[in-house]
Amino acid sequence: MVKVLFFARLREQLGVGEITLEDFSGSLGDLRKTLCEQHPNWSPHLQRDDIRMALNQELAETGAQVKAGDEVAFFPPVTGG
Amino acid sequence: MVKVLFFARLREQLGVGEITLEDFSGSLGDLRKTLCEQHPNWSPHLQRDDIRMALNQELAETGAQVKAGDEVAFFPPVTGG
Amino acid sequence: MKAVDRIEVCETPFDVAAEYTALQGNSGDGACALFVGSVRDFNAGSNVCGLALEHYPGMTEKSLQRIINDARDRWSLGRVVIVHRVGPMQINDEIVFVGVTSPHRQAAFAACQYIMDRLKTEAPFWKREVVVDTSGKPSERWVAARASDAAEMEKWSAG
Amino acid sequence: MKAVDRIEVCETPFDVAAEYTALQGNSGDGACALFVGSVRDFNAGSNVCGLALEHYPGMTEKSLQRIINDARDRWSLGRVVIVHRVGPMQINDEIVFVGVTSPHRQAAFAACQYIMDRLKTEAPFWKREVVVDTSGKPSERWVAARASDAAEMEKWSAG
Repeated sequence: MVKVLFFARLREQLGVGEITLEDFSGSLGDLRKTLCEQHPNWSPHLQRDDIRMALNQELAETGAQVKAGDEVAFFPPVTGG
Repeated sequence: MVKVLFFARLREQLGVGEITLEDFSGSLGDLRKTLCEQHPNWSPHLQRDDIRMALNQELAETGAQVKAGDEVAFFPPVTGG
Repeated sequence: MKAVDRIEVCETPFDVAAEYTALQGNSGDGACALFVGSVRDFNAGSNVCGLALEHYPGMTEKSLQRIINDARDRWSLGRVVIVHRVGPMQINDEIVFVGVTSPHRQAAFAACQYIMDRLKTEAPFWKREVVVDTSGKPSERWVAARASDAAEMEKWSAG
Repeated sequence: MKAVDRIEVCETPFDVAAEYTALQGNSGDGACALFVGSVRDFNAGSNVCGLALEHYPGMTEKSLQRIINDARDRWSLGRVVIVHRVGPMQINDEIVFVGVTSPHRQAAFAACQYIMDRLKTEAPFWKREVVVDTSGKPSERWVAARASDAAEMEKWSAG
């Protein structure tokens, strides 16, 4: 099982803050593709160039490998400080 | 009359913090020369390259003209902050 | 020199004076640089009347710790404090506090600015602001990231 | 934006929290950069147990005002505060406080550092420290100016 989190504007656009994926294995990029296949209306939001990804609470790139028990997050550019 | 002030290490070396010069006219450089002629033992301290000068409480160079009523100061490099 | 980090994400107002006090204790550190960011009443052409900050609990603290660790690799630092507010806020409320002590003022200034620049571009916080239009009608919007913040980060890799 | 300067030379300890409060009031200024310099217990290879600061009354205030004016010519600043202690001091006592507010954090940081760099090289203050040698015998010495402080100033004219 992989936990997937969405934050800020992206969370509002998708209408959900957290989902779980059963039996997923592959890269972060594969995970995003899987989500867009399951939810075609997410694609324009989740596939934006500026969307950032984290794997186990560290910034990560599309090639990073996701395994069972991992926590993945998608979010727009940060605006704190 | 011109008021002349000395600060910090220079004040201690000359043994005086303030003197007045009657009837002086000329540049800051001339003033320093006059002081060294009046007090030959001041020369090694007052003529050091790192001694800075102020005219009426603004940093000034040797060419600045001094007139009656002015306040002149000599001091070592500053070390505040 | 004792290296001490304090990282706090808080939902209520924090006290700048108390955070400054938390930086004390290294008598070899003559320099202390601080930055405080507050909620402005104007942003991107609109009057702002309120703000809410969302964050990613867990990742936030890890991200700030990583930024501090990298700052310590670059400069000789004593104490480092980062406090960041989340949740709803009002105009003039303090959002962020960054404080750094060092034996040298250049290191303190550089590290404080470096921490802010990285926090702005990688710590997982998102601002949502309430703006009022000319008719006085309020609406909410997510604050857009600024290209200038990303550009600021580049100066740290140039050296 | 209201431009307000506060310059104070004081013979008794000052309160950093109160000085920070004095910087508040411009709700368009989201950024506040601060620097606090304190008496270190070690300098130029010796243990320091006390410090006294001499200054040039009158010229000091003029010099600090000129530095602030020049900073305001370079950056868009809100409030500026400089407080400098003079007279006898103890280890860890705060010597100098510089605080700057601005709509932009880069301007706040730059102006705060610029003010400190110029203060260090041209404001008429002189430090005399009490040091103890290895046998514990105390002696006094004037602190020597540092070439690195002059070098720091050069970066402001390079631009």
